[in-house]
Amino acid sequence: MQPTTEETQQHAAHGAHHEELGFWRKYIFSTDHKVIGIQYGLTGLLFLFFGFCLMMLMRWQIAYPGKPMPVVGEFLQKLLGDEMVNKGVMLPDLYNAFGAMHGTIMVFLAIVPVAFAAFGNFVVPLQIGAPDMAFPRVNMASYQAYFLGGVVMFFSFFIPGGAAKSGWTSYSPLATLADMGHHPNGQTFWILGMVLLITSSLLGAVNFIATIIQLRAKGMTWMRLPFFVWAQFVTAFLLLLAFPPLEAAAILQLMDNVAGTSFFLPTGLAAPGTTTPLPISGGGSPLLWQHLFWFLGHPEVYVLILPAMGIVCEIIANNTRKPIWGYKSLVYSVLCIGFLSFIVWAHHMYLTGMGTKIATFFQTTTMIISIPSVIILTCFFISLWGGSIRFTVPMLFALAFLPMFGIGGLTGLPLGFNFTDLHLHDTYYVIAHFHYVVAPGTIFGLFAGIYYWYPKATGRLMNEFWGKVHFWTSLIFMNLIFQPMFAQGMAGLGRRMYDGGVTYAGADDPAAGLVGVPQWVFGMNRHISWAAWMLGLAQIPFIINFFLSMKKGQKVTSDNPWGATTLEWQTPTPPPHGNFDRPIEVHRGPYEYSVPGHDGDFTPQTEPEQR
Amino acid sequence: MDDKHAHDIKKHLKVYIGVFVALLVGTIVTVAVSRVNLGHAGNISLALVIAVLKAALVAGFFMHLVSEKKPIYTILVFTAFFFVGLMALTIWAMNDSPEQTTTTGQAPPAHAAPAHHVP
Amino acid sequence: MTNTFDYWFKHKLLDLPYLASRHGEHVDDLIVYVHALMAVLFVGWLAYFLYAIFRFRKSKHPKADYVGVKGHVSNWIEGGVAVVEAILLIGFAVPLWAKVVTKPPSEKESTMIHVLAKQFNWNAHYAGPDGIMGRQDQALAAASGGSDPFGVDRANDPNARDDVVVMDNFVVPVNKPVLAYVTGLDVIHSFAIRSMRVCQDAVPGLRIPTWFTPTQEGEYKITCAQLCGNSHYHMSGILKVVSQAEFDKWLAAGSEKARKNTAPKSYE
Amino acid sequence: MDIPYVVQPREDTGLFNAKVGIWLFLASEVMLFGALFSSYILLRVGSINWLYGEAKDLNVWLGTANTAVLITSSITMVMAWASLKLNEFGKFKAYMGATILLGLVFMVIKAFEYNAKFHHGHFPAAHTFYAIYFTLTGLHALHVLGGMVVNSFYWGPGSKMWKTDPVRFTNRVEIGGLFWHFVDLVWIFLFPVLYLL
Ligand code: HEA
Ligand code: HEA
Ligand code: CUA
Ligand SMILES: [Cu+2]
Repeated sequence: MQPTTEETQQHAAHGAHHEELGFWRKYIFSTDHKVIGIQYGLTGLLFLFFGFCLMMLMRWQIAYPGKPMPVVGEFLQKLLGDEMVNKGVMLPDLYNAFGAMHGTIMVFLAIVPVAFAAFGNFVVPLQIGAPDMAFPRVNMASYQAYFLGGVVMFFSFFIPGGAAKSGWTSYSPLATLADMGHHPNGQTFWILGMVLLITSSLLGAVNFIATIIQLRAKGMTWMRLPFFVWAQFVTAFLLLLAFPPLEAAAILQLMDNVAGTSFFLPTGLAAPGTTTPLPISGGGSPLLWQHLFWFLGHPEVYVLILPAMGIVCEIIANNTRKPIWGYKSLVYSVLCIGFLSFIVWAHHMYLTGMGTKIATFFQTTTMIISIPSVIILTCFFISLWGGSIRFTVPMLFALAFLPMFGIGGLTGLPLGFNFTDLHLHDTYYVIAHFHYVVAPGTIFGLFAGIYYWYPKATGRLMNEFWGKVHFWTSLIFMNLIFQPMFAQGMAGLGRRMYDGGVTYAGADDPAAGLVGVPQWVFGMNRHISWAAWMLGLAQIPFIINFFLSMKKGQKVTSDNPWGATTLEWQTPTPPPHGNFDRPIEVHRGPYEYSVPGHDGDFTPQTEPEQR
Repeated sequence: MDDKHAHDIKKHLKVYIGVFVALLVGTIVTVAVSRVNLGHAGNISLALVIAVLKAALVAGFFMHLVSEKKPIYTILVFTAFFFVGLMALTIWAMNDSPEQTTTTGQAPPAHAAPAHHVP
Repeated sequence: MTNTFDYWFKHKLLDLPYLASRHGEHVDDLIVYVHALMAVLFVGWLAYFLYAIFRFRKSKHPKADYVGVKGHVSNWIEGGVAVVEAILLIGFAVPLWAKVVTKPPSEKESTMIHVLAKQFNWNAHYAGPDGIMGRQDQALAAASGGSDPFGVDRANDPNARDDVVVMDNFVVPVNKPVLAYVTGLDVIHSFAIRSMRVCQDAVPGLRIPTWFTPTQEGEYKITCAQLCGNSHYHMSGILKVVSQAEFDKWLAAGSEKARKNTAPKSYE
Repeated sequence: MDIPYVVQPREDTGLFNAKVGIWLFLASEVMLFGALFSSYILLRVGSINWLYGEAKDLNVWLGTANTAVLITSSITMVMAWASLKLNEFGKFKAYMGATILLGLVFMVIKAFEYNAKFHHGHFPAAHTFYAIYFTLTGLHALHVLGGMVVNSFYWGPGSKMWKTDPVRFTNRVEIGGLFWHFVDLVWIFLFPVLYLL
């Protein structure tokens, strides 16, 4: 980019800019989008691991209800107190706290930060040829708000009464009544943490959108943007416009919790477990919370998936060595998903008492929104045809993403029809549905991205063999965990069951006794739990590989080790502050692989037209 | 700053004063009509209409929306759409329940509840 | 219903639980249709996918083809998915919902009960042999100290005297619609009987009808499908489906007992 | 490379970065207050004992006065920006100072109103109307406070930039102004909805 006079002037004014920065400015209070991206990534991965650890403990209680937790039982009892753990046995309150925090942490502290903030920060400015984000200091503030939110959430485990325990959905009135003995309680912390996380996401979203609108390099027109950038662009809009209503709801719930208002508490509400009405003014509506929550909640699930789709798209193009099929359909589909995702939310509320008209509206939009997802997947599939496919580690994860997301997405359909949701609502079928999209779906997308961009960030490759071990074991165990849950859910096993559902156990036939959840379901609980712990083991090669490769990994010999076309590979490795060491001009679309008549099998976006 | 620009701004200043006066008048009118009984719906609609007009003046002139660039319009159009969607669909959903759905609970007198948070 | 293909598909392949209600048939059918659509799509795509990555692996196909697939097969597939979804939606889900969920039968032709969910049990209020629901009063419920969460006004309302209130053990007659008005007292619960294919959130402040027609005598678990506190997992009840004669007998006995217990006590 | 379009607009969009940023932020604010307004409508429509007129015990005159104060502060704000455009830094200082003072007046009046409510036992917990009233006006007051902090910065230490980079400084004031006007705009709805209806 030719510096304009204006820019040269600024340059002079901010001469200090290029001096060596100390450790703190460089790594902790950095305003460089790449450093912030990496901060987000590492913090988010730690939370991902933490969220998984909570779940591994819960899976123990589900598989072996009432048995002391091995190894950590005693320790947790000391750490969290006797109301939470008794003789090494997880108590119901702790189970619910872990469940709520698993959901919250996974969604808001792990996947959004890694998929949106980390990859977005690191990759988007590079891919559009920008020197940094539009507002570097806002960017830093966004990370700091996230970090604080994480701290608040984390410490809520250790306050009297423990962390929030009303599900990640925090439905009122339960969220207000669950822990009335303590003030402030875990739910108060949850709300404050959420307000910080929402603030962080809003700042991030403003920054991403402004950057993509304003800082595209010369020649980088909208239809030349890599699909990943499009995905992040739409994601940012979802966060920008869907999060504020949850913030509003959080403020109202905070008032209910600390100021005694009744926004979500109806008249005549009884104190928990009694028939005595609470001394509140009443007049609130529990369903209002659900509307505001799901107005965010549904766009949020696309926040979880779109960045992963973007990553997968980049990697498929790169590893099939051919252009992505139907680039335009992809762009229109992702815009369509973004738009529609704001008007489907009440499909999470079919059973709260919905009339035919409104339910028809929401199931129609729900069905319509599945079509662009089908189109996106179809484009990816067709892109494989005629390629020259390299099975690198990132590609393996990207390929596996497709059928895994397929399973998750397809099982959204029976939930989307209200009449079948009647049977499936709040069963493990729902759990299986969305874990297929977020775990072997999004997490695989993230793994793919990590293996793919690692050399750009560190200048070294991750070990291929251990990458493959990581891939195959993860693939197998993910499926062993979540596939059986469909069967369990279909058979009627409810979610959020402290005892794994055994209270509801029964015969399969009235002739054989009380009819309930059939016995085989509980055997499956144990198999699933073992698979989950094995999945934990399967991450060890990844974690070691991840850290060891920083020092010991094979050095890349080129700035563009994968032979890729997009701009992030046109920078020095790792990219310096300011990113590009020469002016960037874009001449072509993002996926010009194996162009007939060109040398080599890829043509970078910066390459001028040949004549 | 070139002269033409300065001239433009000077013209704007007059507009700002005009808008300011209109806003003050609007405020007085709002208060005044709220004293007149136009029926419940009438009062509410009129007050909201005036509020929307006032808001349009602020947004249009003080915030220069009348002469803003296209990307801003695009963003705001979507925002307005989603806002309306949130409001309308929520209200619709709350009013469309299975037949024979009723509300429960008795209303306490307006000031029955104690002021402090009992739980 | 054993041994048919239908049975095998629903209960062996899809693991649907025992079915004991009339409309449940439709629920199960629709579940089958949707899963058939999903299976066709999934198997089709998976086969294509495996074939494609096998055929176009680098060692076999070293030079990628810039253009790839021409033509519009994909449009047909996408259009097809949309059409099938539309059929399932317009042909099944919407009309069935309208008929089965939002249009309950009249109170006369059904066994009408009020269901009240509270931490952590299920309560039902029956009209008693006179068939008329007695008045409920929350103040009485509060005064009862928990023994009668409905606050049935037996002292003042003559229709209430024969009313029956039960906890966790519901009894209904077979082959007659059960109309349940579901509400919650403290937090949101969800009234779910999986074998009956019903599930209705019990929302405090709202009384929402749900209904089903049991077709098989027997006992069925009532479960709570919405997280409602630390003993959510333990909030279970039993729905006993019996013959009409047995039900009448049970109701009469319960009614008699209720009269006796409450006769001397007055709420004034 | 430095970040482009910090000061001058980008050719194809016609906007400088912060302009895009602030409007995006305001869009999210629209959704925030929009959700609160929706909640208000729902709760009010569903209520069987809403408070009307006298029963609300709000002082309409103070509310009206505060509306006038905010409107006035809006015009002084836009005048402050226009003064910079006209290269009249002294006038800018005066107008900006007035804006901040008017913000202060607004807050003081609000404080009096709150105090009177508490005095009469109208706490948020007393009735959903008060819950709404305190939540909405409280959140709005926080916004006023935020705007005052920013404006004070532009009036005080931040105005040094006028010497080094006048265009950028003018842009900043414009951005601050957009926020300030938005806060005014919210009040234009809050006032009739809470005080009059
Ligand atoms: C990333 C997250 C994500 C995604 C993408 C989706 C996608 C979809 N979801 Fe899901 N959903 C969740 C996350 C997600 N969901 C979560 C977290 C919950 C539970 C929240 C809670 O209660 O705690 C939930 C719950 C949920 C419910 C509520 C269930 C209930 O509580 O009773 C419903 C109901 O309509 C639903 C529907 C859908 C639909 C129709 C889609 C559609 O968009 C799906 C469209 C996709 C397809 C149709 C697949 C297309 C692919 C192919 C056709 C190719 C196949 C390929 C191969 C076989 C190789 N979801
Ligand atoms: C994005 C969201 C997300 C993700 C990724 C996951 C991942 C997983 N979830 Fe989660 N889950 C939810 C969101 C998510 N979950 C939500 C919202 C709920 C509902 C909560 C509620 O009821 O309110 C839920 C509920 C839920 C339940 C139901 C509990 C109940 O109803 O009682 C179960 C049960 O098995 C479960 C299991 C798992 C498992 C085994 C994984 C595994 O897939 C986890 C895989 C994780 C890893 C493999 C870790 C990888 C990490 C690393 C490798 C770290 C590397 C670190 C460095 C390099 C520094 N989850
Ligand atoms: Cu009651 Cu769950
Ligand atoms: Cu959804």
